[in-house]
Amino acid sequence: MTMRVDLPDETLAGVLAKAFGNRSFLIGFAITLLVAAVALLSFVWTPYDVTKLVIADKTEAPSVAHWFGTDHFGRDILSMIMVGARNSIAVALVAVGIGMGVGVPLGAFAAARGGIADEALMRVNDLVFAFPALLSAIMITAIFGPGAVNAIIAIGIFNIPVFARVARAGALAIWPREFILAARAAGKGMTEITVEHILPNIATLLLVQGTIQFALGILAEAGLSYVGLGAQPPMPSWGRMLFDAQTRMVTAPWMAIFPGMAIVITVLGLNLLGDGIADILDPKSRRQR
Amino acid sequence: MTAYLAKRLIIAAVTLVLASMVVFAVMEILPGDPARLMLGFNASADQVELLRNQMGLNAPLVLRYLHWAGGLLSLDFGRSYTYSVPVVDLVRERVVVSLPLALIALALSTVIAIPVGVFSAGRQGRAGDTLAMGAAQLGVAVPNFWFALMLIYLFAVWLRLVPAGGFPGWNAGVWPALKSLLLPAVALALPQAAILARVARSALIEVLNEDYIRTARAKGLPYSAVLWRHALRNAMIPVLTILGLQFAFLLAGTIIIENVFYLPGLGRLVFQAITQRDLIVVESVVMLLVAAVIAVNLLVDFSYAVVDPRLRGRQ
Amino acid sequence: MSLLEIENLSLVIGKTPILKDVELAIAPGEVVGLVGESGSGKSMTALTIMRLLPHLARASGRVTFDGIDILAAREDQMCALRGDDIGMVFQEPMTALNPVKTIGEQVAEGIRWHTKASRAEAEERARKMLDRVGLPETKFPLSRYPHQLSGGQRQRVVIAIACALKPKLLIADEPTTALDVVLQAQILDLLRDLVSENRMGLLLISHDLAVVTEMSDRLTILRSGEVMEAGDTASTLSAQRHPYTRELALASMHMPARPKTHQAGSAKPLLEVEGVSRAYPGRRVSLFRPAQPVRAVDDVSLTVEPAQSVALVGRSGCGKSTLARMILALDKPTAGAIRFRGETITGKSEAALKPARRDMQVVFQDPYGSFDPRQKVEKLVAEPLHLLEKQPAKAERREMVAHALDEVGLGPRDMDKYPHEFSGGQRQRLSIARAIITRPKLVVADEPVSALDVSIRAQILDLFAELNQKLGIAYLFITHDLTVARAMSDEVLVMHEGKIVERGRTAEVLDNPRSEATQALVAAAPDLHRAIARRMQEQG
Amino acid sequence: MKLWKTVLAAAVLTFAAITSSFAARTDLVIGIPLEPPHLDPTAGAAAAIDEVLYANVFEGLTRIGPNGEVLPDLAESWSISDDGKTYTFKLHTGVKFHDGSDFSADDVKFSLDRARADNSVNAQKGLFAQIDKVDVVDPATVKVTLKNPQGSFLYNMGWGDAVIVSPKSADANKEKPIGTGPFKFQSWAKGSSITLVKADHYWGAPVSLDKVEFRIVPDAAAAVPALLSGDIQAFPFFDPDSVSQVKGDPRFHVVIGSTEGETILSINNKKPPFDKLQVRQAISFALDRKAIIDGASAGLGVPIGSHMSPANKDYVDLTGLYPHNVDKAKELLKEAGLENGFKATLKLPPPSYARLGGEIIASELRDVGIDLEIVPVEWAQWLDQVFTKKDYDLTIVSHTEPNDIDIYSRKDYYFNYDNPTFDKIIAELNLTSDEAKRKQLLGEAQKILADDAVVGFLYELPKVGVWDAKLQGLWENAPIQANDLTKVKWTD
Repeated sequence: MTMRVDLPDETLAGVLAKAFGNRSFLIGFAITLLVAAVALLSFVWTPYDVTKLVIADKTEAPSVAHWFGTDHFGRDILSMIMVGARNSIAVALVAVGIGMGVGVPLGAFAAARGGIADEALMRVNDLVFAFPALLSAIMITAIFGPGAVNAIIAIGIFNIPVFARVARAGALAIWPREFILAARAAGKGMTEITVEHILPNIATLLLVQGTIQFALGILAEAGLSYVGLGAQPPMPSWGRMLFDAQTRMVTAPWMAIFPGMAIVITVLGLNLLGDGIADILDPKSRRQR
Repeated sequence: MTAYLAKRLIIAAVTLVLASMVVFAVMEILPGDPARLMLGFNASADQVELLRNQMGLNAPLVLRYLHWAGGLLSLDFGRSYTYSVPVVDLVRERVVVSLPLALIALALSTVIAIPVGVFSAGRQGRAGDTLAMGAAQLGVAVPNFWFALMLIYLFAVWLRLVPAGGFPGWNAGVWPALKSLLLPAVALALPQAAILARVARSALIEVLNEDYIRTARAKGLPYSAVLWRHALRNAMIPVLTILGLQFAFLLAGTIIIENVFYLPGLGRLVFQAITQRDLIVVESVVMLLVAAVIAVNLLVDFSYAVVDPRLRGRQ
Repeated sequence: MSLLEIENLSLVIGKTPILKDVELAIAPGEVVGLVGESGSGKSMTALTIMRLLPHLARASGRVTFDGIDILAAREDQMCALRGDDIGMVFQEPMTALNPVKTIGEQVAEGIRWHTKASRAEAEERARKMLDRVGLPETKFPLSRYPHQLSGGQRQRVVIAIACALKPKLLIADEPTTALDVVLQAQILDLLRDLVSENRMGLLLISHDLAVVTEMSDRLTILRSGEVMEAGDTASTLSAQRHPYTRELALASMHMPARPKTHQAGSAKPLLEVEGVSRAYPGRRVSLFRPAQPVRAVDDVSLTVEPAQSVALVGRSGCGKSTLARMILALDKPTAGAIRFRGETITGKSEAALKPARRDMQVVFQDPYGSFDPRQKVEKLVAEPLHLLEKQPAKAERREMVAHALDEVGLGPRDMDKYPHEFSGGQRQRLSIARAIITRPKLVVADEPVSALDVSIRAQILDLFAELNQKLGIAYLFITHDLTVARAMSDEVLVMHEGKIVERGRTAEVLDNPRSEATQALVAAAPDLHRAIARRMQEQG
Repeated sequence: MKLWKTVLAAAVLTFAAITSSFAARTDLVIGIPLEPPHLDPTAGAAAAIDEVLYANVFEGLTRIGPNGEVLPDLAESWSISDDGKTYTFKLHTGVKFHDGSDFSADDVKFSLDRARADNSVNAQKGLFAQIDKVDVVDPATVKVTLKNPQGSFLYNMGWGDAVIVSPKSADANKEKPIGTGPFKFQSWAKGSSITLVKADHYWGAPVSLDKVEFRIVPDAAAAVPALLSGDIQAFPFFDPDSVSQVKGDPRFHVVIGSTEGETILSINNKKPPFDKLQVRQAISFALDRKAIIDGASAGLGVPIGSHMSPANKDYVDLTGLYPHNVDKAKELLKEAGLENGFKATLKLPPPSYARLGGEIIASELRDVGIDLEIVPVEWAQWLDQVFTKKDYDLTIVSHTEPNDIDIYSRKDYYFNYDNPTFDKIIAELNLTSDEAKRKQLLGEAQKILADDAVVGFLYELPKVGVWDAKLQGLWENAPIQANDLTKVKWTD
């Protein structure tokens, strides 16, 4: 499969105008902003203290005092979701950072060098892709012990080949372009061309993939936390909240419904944002999942 | 054709060997002494040492790898530390749950996704498309385990239509067995179907913009005939790629889903084995899953060649 | 009575007007040419007749085909017309065929659809049709896939599909633009024969005045969606009543002024290419036999002297561009040596190449692909300054860029724009500005005008000529277009299948070609003068 | 919503009709939380083995009853010599193993000798330590001679580890257990379920169930829906935390019983700063047992103040020693020179009492300045790191063995507790058979542990059983971990 990279013919004003006309982008942007704002707000204010257990108030249904009800330790679910957003964002963001930080240089290097370096990278990629990511994440956390940091590493490792592949495919599509030949004729070396021409031109591609991996990271973190291998108490996390909720579905379904909705909405927002960015900047680039 | 297939085959084999080394190395650094686990806490150091020798745990690393890898090739996976039965027997019992589950889920997601993708691509930008793709966006965002929980409470607890979990075994009859795989398969399939539908749609839209679609239209074929006869097959390549990736995803998904539905499948076996430090089971099952992923990817590569004559080379 | 009659056709896509009051008529058996530069609405006119317009397009006016009101017809009526009564041939043969279906299937499909013939019958007809378009079954069985055919062969398949049911009207939209001149001549011959055999009407759409003149009885000239002039081909072009017609005709035959011609052997060679070859690993046919390498360039030697303009011509795939890349040290020869100003440049490191690169720059074909869309003009044009020993300061650099822009006819304010804000011709000027900013001795130009419309092409050729005259820059001009070679070069090199087959003074070689390859090229090359003359003659 | 449900349910009524049967039930699916590693109760300590096989497939000379009493089993009766050293067992006749072979005194001798042999893999060899010799008097009579009189001998013979096996099948019992009980083993789908069916020729009172499936459901989350949907009809050991999900549902019978499980916050007594008495006492003051029981055990469970079940006749109530008192705890920490608090880890094994209790305890200790990092571990890791290597600060675990206060005197036990005074009391206790004296010694032992705040004593683990209201005869308490199905039947 070849990747087509269409280079945009747009000014900033034009991009903004398109952005405001793009429904996916607007909704996605609004949701993402909301989640980020809630996460930031939770640093300074939450309706209740989430570290304080009030056993006497446990599993109370949603009410005026507790909009989303309380959990099995009497903590306010809304407050937990707010603080949990922090965890989800942090884990996914750092994991994307790891994936981009390592994967993009690798992919760009392989595309620039070609030959054995490229072949080796592709084989390592094949190898990593042969391991179902979640299975490996479970193994990694089982080796190093559960916890947010290890979850980040486990998720981040699997982002590396994704970004390496996208960067490589994108770069390979740019390298034969005439402006690269012109740059080479102007005596620019591999590194200079990669930094000056390749990376800026695959930035959109990476941005779009970044939002996808961000969303997948949130899902993966939730999955790991759900099997007890993600963030550990007292740090609230959405997956963990679902884990706690699953044994109480009959008497306290709100414990499962609200954190689940938080995940769905956040992931939805990020995916819409990614779709929107792709539509606005790179209408024909094929998105890979 | 042969050159293409041979290259894919060699790559798959190399990947498999590398993967086996990785699995073996990882198992080596996992904490927990299987001999001590088998004997329990009251056992003396001597007893543990004796068992370690019996189990061959004291042999040099390379020898142990070769012995293990050789065993894998002859379907001799060793004996489970916790169950003390041959791993191959355990695996055989589990495969008949996991494989049908993954296949049903894959079939379900394909059967849902392709028509939705075609429907949407044919109505690009119209209300039906927006609605279908909105639903797909939602489907992509739903964590499958949460979806599974909701399904259980809706269909098993509330409506009591299907079992909440467990697997009666194929001996109990095909229908009861299938029935207990139904909810897990749906839980696995729907989020995947959402992804696949999106891919199918965008692949189709891309293909529909190709020149040869115009050629076909200029022949006098109506739009629907062009869509099914010309566009779909060309759009199959990205769809196949995603299907291949999804198989790996479904396999991993079974780990959580089998736990939610307490199905005695490979996913749960490996999860339990990880927690029980039953290394021999872990490495065997992980290898098996990895081999399955590699095999499926190889199959996808081969099917590219079936779909796309360009890969078959000059005849 | 006309077969096709277009009256007052206007077309709007979204809010953009595309066509305005277009009038056109084709009688049975008549060949009508539709000429115009890019964006003039030629293709949209064709798609309107086929009713294959994009979703947002709205057409008004009247299009009558064989008594049927096309714009008002139901979709199923249109399906019955398309492929049966109206056939269409497209520009891009490489992508016009479905890659996953055999050519037999694709030709037979339309036959089966319209005639309800059995599979065997349809295949039999497809076989005959393919045979007719020059793809006999013995060499090209029905089971071939498109990727197993060359571009010219594919275009024949497309023609077979379009003509399989002997339509009353054939629409050919730039059917030969993607092909080289020799193939173009063959395809045009085929079309001409098919049309006369079956008494089809043909609407031939082209940007090339010479092609249209050679082929069509009448022509219609379109500009920005409006008909400029229409009428009998010979009289329209000889009279050139409309100024736009004259402009087009002049541009097509434009020869830039080059008062100072170069005298061969007057100086030490600037560039020497000696026995250079480039082989690529071939496709493995069998697992057990090593692949035969493909020699794209085969033992080529040439020299370019200072201020000399040399044209390198040849059919597509003859190895011209590969040779250019090796000269530019962007690709390594597998054998032979390239010397620039007496120094060998093959196998040198990037650092060691710097001085040579400074004196040797490049202009590419595609004015859209040769600029990084993320950078501003200042940075783009200044890129080769990187090669200077001493890096200029920012102000100095702006100065140099401004000067270079001035030389190519652009203003200093253009420095802060992005490439997409320029038209194709302006971009090619930018490309030239970039090439001359280091004051090189040699510029390698790889098909620098073949993507441009004729009027723009004339201006760019003038610019090239002027710089050669003014700055004494030597050119290696790579082109498939003999008109360009004739206009631009002192000497011409003819390349065929990786080898140089002929070399000499441009006029001498092109007027009296000696090698078979050159003769074929010259014979196939469309020539407006010649075509008009022939038309006049035919009509007496 | 209601209507919608009715419509949906009605639409599929046909399915329900096909799949459900209205015949009187003789089958039962029991949920068990852990899968047995194998099926030989004489070769493993895992409680899960007994939960499936004890009293159902295997029988011993004696057996333990629903309330912890010793009952005759394969031994019809017995007599004890005056010196208390010789036990003569009169065996039932006409007993057959499931493989068809006859049961006789030879099998008893074989089983006991096998269990106490040097190469024995019996997990509880201590049960047989006092046996001097076993003699077959006649096919229906066995004489066991002890080295020293042992008050608990008959009780010991009732343990699952002391069941009688046949020499012919003993070695294969791990995979295919052959016993003399009312049920015989049918199949084991690893990781999924173990199925027993009614034995053909049972010597004792006939059982009413034909087929019993033990389904392994490790997840409490899966247990609730399985119960609610009727897939599994009984969970004799139900997760207390989930009991609220089924409580009040008339379809189910919820039984809260007692266990021998002292749930404690174990402390590594040798690891600073836990080697300081004030620190351990501060922890004890910081604990709010009521909150812990409410939060981790659905309010079920009796608080304890030392290592003894409140149901035990020798129990001393010491719960008043360390009332919940944050100020006192902080004061003690200050005395220990840790007024700024400190950091430590809390390793938590999988059961919900530990995972949930751990979160609550971490929160409570945070209130007095002790910052705990929660480290969830699987059983295997817990056994390896905590129990064997003693690499831990704090952990939560329930010690379910009965009468196990002596663990605090064991050298190298994972508490790292070393108190010669306590050791002396335990040594004396082992040689004492006088009830009053024993009571006094046990009381002292409990007091010492409480005073030393060796561990944080939390509560006695409740035994929560949930089963179909139409099911009768399951044990309400858990004197030992077993699911005795001999009296179980369906009523209508």
